[in-house]
Amino acid sequence: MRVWIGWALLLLVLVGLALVPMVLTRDLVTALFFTFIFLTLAANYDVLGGFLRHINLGQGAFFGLAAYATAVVLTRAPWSPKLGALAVWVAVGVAIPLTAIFAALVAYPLFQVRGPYFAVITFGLVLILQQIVLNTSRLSGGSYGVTIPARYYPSLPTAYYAGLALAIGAVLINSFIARSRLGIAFHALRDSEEAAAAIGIDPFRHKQTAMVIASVPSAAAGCIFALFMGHLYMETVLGTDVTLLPVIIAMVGGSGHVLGPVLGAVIVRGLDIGLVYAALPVPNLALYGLMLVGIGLFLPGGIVHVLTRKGR
Amino acid sequence: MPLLEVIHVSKTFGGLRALDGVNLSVERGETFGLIGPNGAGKTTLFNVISGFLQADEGQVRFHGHDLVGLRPHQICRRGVARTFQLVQPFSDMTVLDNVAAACLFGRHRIASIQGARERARHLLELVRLDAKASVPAGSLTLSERKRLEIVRALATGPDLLLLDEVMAGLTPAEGQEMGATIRHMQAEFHLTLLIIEHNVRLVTGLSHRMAVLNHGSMIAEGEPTEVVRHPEVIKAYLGERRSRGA
Amino acid sequence: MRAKWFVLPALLLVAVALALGPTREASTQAKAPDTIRIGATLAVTGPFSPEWGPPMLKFMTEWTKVVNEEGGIFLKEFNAKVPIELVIYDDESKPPKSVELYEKLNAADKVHVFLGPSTSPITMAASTVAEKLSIPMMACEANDTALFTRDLKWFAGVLELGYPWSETYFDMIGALNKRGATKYSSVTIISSDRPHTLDVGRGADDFARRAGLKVVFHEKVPFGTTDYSALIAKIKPLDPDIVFLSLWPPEMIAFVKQAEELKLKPRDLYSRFLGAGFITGVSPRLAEGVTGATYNAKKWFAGTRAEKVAKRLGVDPYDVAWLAIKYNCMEALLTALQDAGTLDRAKVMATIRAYNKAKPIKAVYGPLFFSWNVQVGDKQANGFGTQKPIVMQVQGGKLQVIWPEAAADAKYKATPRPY
Amino acid sequence: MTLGGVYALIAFTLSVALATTHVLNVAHGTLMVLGAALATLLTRFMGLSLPLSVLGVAGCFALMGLLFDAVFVRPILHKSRETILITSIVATFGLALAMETLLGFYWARWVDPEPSFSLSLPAPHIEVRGIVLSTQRLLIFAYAVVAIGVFHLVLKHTPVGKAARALAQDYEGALIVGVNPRAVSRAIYTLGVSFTAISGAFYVLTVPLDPYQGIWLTLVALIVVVIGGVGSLPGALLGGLLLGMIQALTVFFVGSGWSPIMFLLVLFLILVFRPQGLLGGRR
Repeated sequence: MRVWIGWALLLLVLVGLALVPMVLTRDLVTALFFTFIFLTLAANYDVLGGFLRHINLGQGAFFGLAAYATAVVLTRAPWSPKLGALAVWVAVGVAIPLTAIFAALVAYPLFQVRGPYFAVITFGLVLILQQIVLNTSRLSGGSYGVTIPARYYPSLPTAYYAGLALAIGAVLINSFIARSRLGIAFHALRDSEEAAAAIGIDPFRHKQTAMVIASVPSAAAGCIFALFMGHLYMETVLGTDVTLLPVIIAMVGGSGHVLGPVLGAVIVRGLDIGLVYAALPVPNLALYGLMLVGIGLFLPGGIVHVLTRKGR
Repeated sequence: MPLLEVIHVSKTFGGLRALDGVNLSVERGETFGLIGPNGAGKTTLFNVISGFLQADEGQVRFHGHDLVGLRPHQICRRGVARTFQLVQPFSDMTVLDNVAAACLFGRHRIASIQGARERARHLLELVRLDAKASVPAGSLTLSERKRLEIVRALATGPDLLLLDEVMAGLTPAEGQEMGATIRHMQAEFHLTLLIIEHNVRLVTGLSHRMAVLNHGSMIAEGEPTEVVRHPEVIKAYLGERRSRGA
Repeated sequence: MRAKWFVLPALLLVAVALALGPTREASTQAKAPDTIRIGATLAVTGPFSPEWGPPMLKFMTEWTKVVNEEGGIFLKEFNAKVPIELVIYDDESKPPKSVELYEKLNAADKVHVFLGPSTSPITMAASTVAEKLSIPMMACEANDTALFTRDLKWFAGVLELGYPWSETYFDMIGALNKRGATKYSSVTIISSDRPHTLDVGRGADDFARRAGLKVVFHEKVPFGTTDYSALIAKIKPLDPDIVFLSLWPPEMIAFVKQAEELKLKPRDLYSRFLGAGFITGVSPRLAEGVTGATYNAKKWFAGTRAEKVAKRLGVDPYDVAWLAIKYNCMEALLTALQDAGTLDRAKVMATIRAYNKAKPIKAVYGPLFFSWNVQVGDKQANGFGTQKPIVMQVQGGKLQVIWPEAAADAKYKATPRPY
Repeated sequence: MTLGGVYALIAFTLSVALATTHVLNVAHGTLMVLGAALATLLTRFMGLSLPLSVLGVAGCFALMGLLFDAVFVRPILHKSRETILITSIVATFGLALAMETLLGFYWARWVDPEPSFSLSLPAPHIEVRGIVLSTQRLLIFAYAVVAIGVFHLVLKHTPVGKAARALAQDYEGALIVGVNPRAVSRAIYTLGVSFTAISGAFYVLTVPLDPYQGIWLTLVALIVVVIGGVGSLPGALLGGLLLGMIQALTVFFVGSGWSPIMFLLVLFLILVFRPQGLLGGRR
């Protein structure tokens, strides 16, 4: 019975979310669009961060790489203008596989290390991409950034639905992983890599798979974000926000649980958006920070784990 | 042709020679006991055979094929399974899934999770852990963890099972029980066993043949009863005792 | 995973949707609105805020009061003076946040026109909102060329592009050299790797040559560089007369302090920004004699609202480096509204676009108009303004405008470095 | 190069805390900025001399360290390693955001419209055979050496220090032997937070800070920690010096634009070929 109520509510939410652009004002639709982008990143972060317990500060690298690839194809490829609206699809078609291949390749150096070292080396990956962007001005525009021609901009509802689809996709991927043999392998690897190898699980290949899986929705999110913002600056698509916010969202919600990133996104972004409406005399960021302190200390390990009383 | 051949394997850590030209061969179907004082290089030898360490020189042959250069999961899939001296259960997973994982990814690579769990349940009965199937492995007692460790290795479908001090830390009664379980398993699955044990008495009772390792070198090999009477072996064990006392 | 955990986010989202949903309403406008609503975001907090934050907010709020004390601005359409209302949000220095907030300014606050945010990156994001919603946006402190080469229809900014930033300064050096007051011949340019500072650096390179100087060293440093000791060691043997710093405040302060440590002694040290923060940052002793850019001139401010606001807030306009930009920008927007005589957005924008050299806005610093279809590099630039920095020098611990002579408080004083 | 010493110090305080309590303090850099702010306030606006204001900073931040320990470390110390890590990242990230925003906002309102923290020390230069040595840098270097020395002595020769090292080497083992992690964490945070804040005060003698640079400084410190190896004092020292040296050499011989790339390449190479850090013992 209760399961059915759950599914019914889920359906209700999905229908509600589908109706949002018709019901809510543009600012809220925009805010939700950004929420979906960050939710996608957070859910993707959790493939490594939750299932494999590798704190990955490099999720933004895939996002930024795909964003730049999209922009570069649309602005620099001589054949792009001839394709019309199709060019966007070509650009996305280049950006996503490129990012997936990149993810597969960087897995080789990145997975040489574990623990805090992994967090730092993945952060280093973002820093390296930043430097590459800054030092290839002919392609990427360097610190000037790149402008995507206005004819390619999606309308707000289009962006919204694309974001929604991505976020749902990313969460579904996680829930699929959790139920599949891949999930069992990840779980085994996270508990003991040695023992996992001893029962025939290839540690590297599985981690690499995780990284590639996690890179695809993030890459797609990067593409939409690039098209929506219209102009890419290195700091906007490869900056600290893109690097840290998904991690915080996943951790606030509960890393390692399918619903963790969802709850985290609702709470973190809800705070962010809600505080603007509250119009308090104290800077919003300060209150936002203090609330994160509260969440961190009073709901340790993430809200999902406290709710399901599985807190470790 | 022996099932496992270790040919002149050496391994050095820093300046320490952990294995020094070790030769060993294990015949199909036998139980081979490997004893030696602490630090003799027993676990290092296991790590070399199972691919966790690369030997500096020498060969490891299994079914006549060289294992050197293969990584642990590849060796597992060829039919060599091992346990760890310090047991390493997947502590957040259920006992059942610990074993099911081995069924999924071991040599037989059962395709469906459902099928793997069924097989795992059957195997758990064998070591009397079926009642604990749905608890997290982290909450088991030491003796239960040791049994889980063995059954998980078994679930990968090996020809050769390497047991690393599976009786250490158990009470004498538990040790006896473990011995019985091992014998039973060997008979049912036609296993070849290579056992490391610190406790000489227990392993003597189980083994068909035995060898003694000291300071990385093989000092004796043969019938269990002969081996334990070998003067070098006595010296090695007594010497160890003396140095401990000092 | 139990189904009930779908319920929580679901309920939250539905609640948010219900609470915020029915804010849409049809508006029919016939009589004069109570206020003219102008919307803006400002980097009150976050990394850009040390230059733009709280003092600017105070200034803008107080300015609104002053305007309204005069009854607001006259709109011909209603044949009445209408007070203004400035709605400002904190964009926390984040471009995506400003996109959300400008959408909110339109949707929830129903503003009539937009004032631009602070800095180019945020303006870049915000301007797309203006374009999508067809709302005129008057940009203030943003002059990244890329902003103006996107063929935006609803966007204009008061600043001249970053490139001619140093034109006035090198005019001055040229004039002083001609008079024989100085004998500067070599320049070293350091620019930080950000669009604006790179533009300024590129411009300095050209304007220095035009003034007959030799550029002996020109280096781009990564944004955020704070250790210049190796770079200074490299510059020192060249002994340039002028060190031209196109850097950001913390970088600049670090450079000046480290120049002392390593005894780099240029005859003139030019800083892209000068304000109270710079003087206290490097200490008055090291700041003495440093020249730099400002948009402020007290002579210009005399009798304006800016002077009134500054007096009320008790601030020296020279202390807040970029105050004049915001001021001119807000005033330009009011003038455009007044000249349009209506709140009809298309007409307001048409008015903004119609200003030209012959018929400009009379800003305190001179004529303000917006340039359209100007070839810049391989692109067409549209909508950039005319405001350009002038030259200031720290003299006796105080900031003094020294060039152009019409706005100057004092004369250039060649000051040896105090070490 | 001399700044390498300061990098080493802030990296080491971060690393000791991480190794002994598993708390990753994202607000570490922000505390350093806060120290610089307080020192600036005391000297520039209250007219105290540099040594006095350093003492003031030390006192205030020792208290701050106690408070930090009580609020952020103690309540989670008994939890599992992973929960501690995640909890501390979320909570201290929030703390860093809140602190930097409040500092930036109110400093601009009450103290100085353009917040930048920097101290100056009009001191003579020492010139040895044409090489100019800045006394400020010498002072910073001397401070780093002394502070690292103090840390070293505390860790080597006091009971708390020994306990801390035991925790860092084998957490569970140390607990079984009866090491009290609460006493250790109190000592580590009191000492660590005050040294971090003082480092901020010395750092701004040459390089100014603004309120929003804290999280970035934490990340730099983390990189230095990783280069050297978690929990290793000589490692942090080597990491810090290496960071300073690579920057200086690349700027001088190649060009400023290349210095971050060079540095990142070194980081990558070290991590890939020596994953435990240059001087880290265990993985």
